[in-house]
Amino acid sequence: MPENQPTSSLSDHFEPRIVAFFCNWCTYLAADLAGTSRMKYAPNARVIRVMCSGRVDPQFVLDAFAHGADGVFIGGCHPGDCHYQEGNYKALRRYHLLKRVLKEMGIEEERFRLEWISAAEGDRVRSTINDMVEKVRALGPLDWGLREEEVLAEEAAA
Amino acid sequence: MELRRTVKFEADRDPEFVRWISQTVGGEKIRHCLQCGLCSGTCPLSLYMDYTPRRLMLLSREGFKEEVLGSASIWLCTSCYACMVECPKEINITHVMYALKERAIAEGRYPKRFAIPVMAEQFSRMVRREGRITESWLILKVFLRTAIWRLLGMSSLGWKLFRTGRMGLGKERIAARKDIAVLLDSVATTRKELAL
Amino acid sequence: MKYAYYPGCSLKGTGRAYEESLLAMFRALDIELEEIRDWNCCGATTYMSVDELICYALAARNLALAAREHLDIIAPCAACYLVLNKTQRYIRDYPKIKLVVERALGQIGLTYSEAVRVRHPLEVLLNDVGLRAITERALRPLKGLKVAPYYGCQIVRPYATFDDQHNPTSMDRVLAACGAKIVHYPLKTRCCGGSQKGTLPEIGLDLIRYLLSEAKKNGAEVIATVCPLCQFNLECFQRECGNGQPISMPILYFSQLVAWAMGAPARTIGIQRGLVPVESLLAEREIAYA
Amino acid sequence: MPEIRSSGNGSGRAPRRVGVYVCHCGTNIAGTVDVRSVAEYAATLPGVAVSREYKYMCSDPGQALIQQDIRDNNLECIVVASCSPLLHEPTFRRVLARSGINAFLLQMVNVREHVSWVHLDKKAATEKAKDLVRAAVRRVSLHKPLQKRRVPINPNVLVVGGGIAGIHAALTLADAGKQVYLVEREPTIGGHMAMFDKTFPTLDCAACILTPKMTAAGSHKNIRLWTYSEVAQVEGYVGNYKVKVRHKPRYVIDDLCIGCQECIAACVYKEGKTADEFNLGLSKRKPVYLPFPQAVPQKVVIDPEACIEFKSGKCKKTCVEACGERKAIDFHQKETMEEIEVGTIVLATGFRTFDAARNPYYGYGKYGNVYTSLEVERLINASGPTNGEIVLRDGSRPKAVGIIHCVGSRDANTNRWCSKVCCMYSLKLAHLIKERTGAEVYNFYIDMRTPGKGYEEFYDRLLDEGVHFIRGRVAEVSDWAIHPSEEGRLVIRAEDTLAGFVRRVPVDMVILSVGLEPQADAQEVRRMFNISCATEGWFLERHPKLAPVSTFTEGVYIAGACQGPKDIPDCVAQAGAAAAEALALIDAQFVELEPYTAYVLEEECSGCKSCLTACPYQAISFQHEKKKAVINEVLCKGCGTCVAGCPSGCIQQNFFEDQEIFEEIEGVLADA
Repeated sequence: MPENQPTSSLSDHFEPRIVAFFCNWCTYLAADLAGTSRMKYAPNARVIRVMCSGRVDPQFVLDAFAHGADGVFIGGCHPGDCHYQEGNYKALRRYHLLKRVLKEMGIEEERFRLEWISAAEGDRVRSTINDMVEKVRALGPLDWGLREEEVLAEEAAA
Repeated sequence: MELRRTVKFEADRDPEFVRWISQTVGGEKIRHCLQCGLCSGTCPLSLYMDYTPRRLMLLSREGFKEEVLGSASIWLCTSCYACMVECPKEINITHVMYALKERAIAEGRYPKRFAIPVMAEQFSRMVRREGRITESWLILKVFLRTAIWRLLGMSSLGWKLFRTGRMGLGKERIAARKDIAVLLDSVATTRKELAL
Repeated sequence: MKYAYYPGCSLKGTGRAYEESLLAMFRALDIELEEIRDWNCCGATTYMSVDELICYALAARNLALAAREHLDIIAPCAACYLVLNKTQRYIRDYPKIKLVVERALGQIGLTYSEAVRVRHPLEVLLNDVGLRAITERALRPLKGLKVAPYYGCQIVRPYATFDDQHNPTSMDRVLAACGAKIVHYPLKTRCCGGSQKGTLPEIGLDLIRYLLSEAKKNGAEVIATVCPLCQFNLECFQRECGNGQPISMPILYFSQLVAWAMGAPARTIGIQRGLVPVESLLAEREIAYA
Repeated sequence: MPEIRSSGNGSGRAPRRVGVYVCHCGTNIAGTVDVRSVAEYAATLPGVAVSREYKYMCSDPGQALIQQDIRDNNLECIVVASCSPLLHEPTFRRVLARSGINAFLLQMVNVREHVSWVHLDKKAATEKAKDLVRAAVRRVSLHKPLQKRRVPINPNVLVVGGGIAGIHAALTLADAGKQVYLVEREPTIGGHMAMFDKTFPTLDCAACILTPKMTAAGSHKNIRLWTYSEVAQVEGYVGNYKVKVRHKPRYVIDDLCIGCQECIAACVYKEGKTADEFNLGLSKRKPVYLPFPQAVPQKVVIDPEACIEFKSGKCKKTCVEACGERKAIDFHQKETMEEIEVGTIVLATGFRTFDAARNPYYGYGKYGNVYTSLEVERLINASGPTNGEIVLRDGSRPKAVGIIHCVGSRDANTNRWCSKVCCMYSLKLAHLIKERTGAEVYNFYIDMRTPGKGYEEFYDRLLDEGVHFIRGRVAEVSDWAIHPSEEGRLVIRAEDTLAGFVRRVPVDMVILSVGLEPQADAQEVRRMFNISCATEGWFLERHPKLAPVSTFTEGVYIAGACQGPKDIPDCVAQAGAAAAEALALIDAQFVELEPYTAYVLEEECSGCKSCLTACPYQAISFQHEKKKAVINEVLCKGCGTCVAGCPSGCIQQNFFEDQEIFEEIEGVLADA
């Protein structure tokens, strides 16, 4: 099958900025594995290490969007594999709630993603980041602050 | 007996050929070949080949274009796909064979009067003209261009088929023959544009 | 039930008996086949070796024609069946092929659709009709006729779309449901040489000889096939194969056997088109029916 | 609109004096990231007092450099941009500690695994590195001084799996005076090795070297041997695991059975009727049986599936008579659970062999005389179904034998990996067959892999013995004869890739050298012990080179073929290593845990109790008098789920405080 190439310097116009929260026990290790096996992927993601995907507070995500992130990506252990038994389920529940909130705020769902990636799945880090970068690039910049004003303006008008 | 000096120089290799074969549809994994020979072992025709499928994979991957395109083996492949389903490295050998035939024909690199390429030519020509194949005519044309004498041997069979209504001289053709022409031209132009 | 029907070139020529019996068989099962209007050659394996891209475009035209009718395609010829399947897969897997094909079809006012399903009559018999229904309709059972089921290559390779790659049994089950006795046939998926018989006679002959003698050895009275080219190869060179006295082995399409079992008159299903007489074998079973 | 935390450096106070160190890691980082410009950029960031780049930060001079700066520029916290924190965070923490500042005032930036190794575009990679460094600088000045927690280590060890690896690990630990629980699921220990006849390349008999170790393990004063038992549940953490073990009913009372086997002789079944598991179904056994003569423990088992008493309750019970006064047989025995406490765990759960039926073209299960290599091990074994006679199903001796390598190995359609041991055991079988039957032996191989002490020499010996070696993966085994010499025999078809043509070799017996696979229940097991599996399902080591027997769960070690295909010497070596790792932990008596625990800001806690259910470890309790939640630091594992869940934001996590993470988020996003 056709290889999915690193999409870094593909287009020079808009480079999406992705903030990624990776679980210390699986996805962060997977990202390390991608490194040790020299896989190549888009340089748009900035990884922040947390001990468990369950540690990711919805406010982290909002804060990221508010400060110019075009996408947020949470990586946790596969269901049943959580190093802390069930943190990833908590993460999943919060993810779904937050997704709705973001929708109402007019943030496209491709911009917010939760993936289960085990320590052995370096290649999924590669493919997921590449895929997300492409999708977000297609959507264009978020500049949420601006949208906020729009929302307020609308409210005022109403 | 005659003694021949055999040595291969790096200059004999054609890097372009390697690049081409490993990018052609189905050939993506050819570099993974570990030369296990499962393809040759399972191939019903390998017994008759000058280079077994395994060796063709090797020679292609190394870029010995002359040997590959000059080999009779690529014309022996019947597309039975036995090699492809068992290949431990998921190389689409049958498709590699197609690609090699295509290249050989494109470069006019095949034994003249050798029935298979002639057959391929005639076949495609007939499809282009009529949109369908009429077996009787196809066979006729092929033999006329390769081995007329065999027609005599076949005549009794031909007669039987004729009698049982399985062969006639009526031609199968479709109404939208123009469409076929347009279709093929379009493919040709797109191919040029994208340099496929 | 209704399906789009893609005969392919051979079923209009050397394989006429296949078409006749297939239509009879489905008629007996109250299934309607609507021949795709103005279909064209799928390109077969031969065109593949001249120009693969063109081959995909040719096949795609037929898919697009059927898509307009929103019907599944029944493709009886093994080669057509594979080419149509393969075209769908490659259009799905290779963006560049998709592009080429979609453009080309656009030029002639057609649009490609993934929706249409390409199906083999055997698979339709098993999944849409069902063995019980077949047995119920088989009012003239084959009463233990010893059949070697020969699948050949292209309906099980490279894609095992509906049957086991190494030991397919769909035809075994369908014919057994019609009362036939299936004999052990280890070569059921071994290549018959395809067009090699025409192009490299000696080699083609070797492969054919193996297939025939193995069937004989295992006590088959008939070989059943699903492919016009296999049928042609196995039937037409039996004299050359048997060194000295010719091997005499009727080669029938599975659909001829099924249709016959469902009571279709021999002449309507191309029995008379065979080069090796099978009438006597069938006659033995006729009596009970009459 | 939800409230968005203010940006700027957290608490608002002036940033601490930060030192930034960017590592070249030779060319590993410097090759893709412009380290100089990263260091120069860092120097411009608020709070940064010193910023340097150096070839190898982790080297002694590199470490010295940091210590020096800390002293000279009285730095308060450090940022190191180098490799993954999982590799060198401990190293640099020690540097801080040595320099007299708290080890946790360090922030690592992963610019190797996450940047230089995964990007091609130098410009983009350098930009990314700068972003990450900026974030780290902003975050590090919020780090609080922390102390690691010390918890005592329970000196008892659990070893799971009684194969050669498990036995060796157990004996090593027991000899060191530790209490060991050895749990084996089968009725006897010994594992696969007990099934072999000889071992390569020395050809010493497996039983002769294994049985002494088995009996030693069975009788060692420090080993509690539990066969026919399985681990049911694991709780706790390093040094303090609580393990539940399930004892399956043997219907024979361990302490009373002396292994005289009179019951077996007396059984109403004169002949065995049940397929003998140990002989892979090549022979039959009775309902009451001993897996094999040298089984340890020497205690019989009753198979309720086969025993008449269990089926009808109407058996004469001649076995009970035979047992007489000892009264060892108990038809009413029930499954029992036992709970133990251990500090460390060694997993040696082994492998299973590839199911040859998955390669239908080799005719396994279709042709009687196609065997797997393991079945042949039993045929050759003197205590096997044929007492060591190598014979075909009809009892006759094979004149020609074909050995097919790589069955279920190196194949994208089944298993991609090389199973490592097959080449050598195939050579061994070839030798034994030639020696005992004089048959022609053909080896069909893809690549002959004999790396190991005396292995290549053994291969050489086989060549000298006149064994055939044909390089080619076999395409088909069939009974389809096209030559008189092939009639009534099995024909192996393969290309002789070195000769360059296809060969058909008629033989009487085919041996499929099946590869090694992870155990069927590897996934459940790894979940129970909270460790990871590599994609193929082998247990994942902490580091492929530097921590091959450790896992990502402290105190859980892996040994033998459960980690990947291995031969006996490698298994034993690894078992020793795992035992040593466990001992090191035990003898330290204490283990230090990361202080990433959560704590409650009492004054802000509204007492809503929602955190109580959030914690999977029941570490949070409610103080009724104060109406506040409180977290037990010992029980808390530091996942931070409660922190993210607390509605009033009054729970914080050490080293991962909300404000620190906000700083990092805003740091990576703040425009350079």
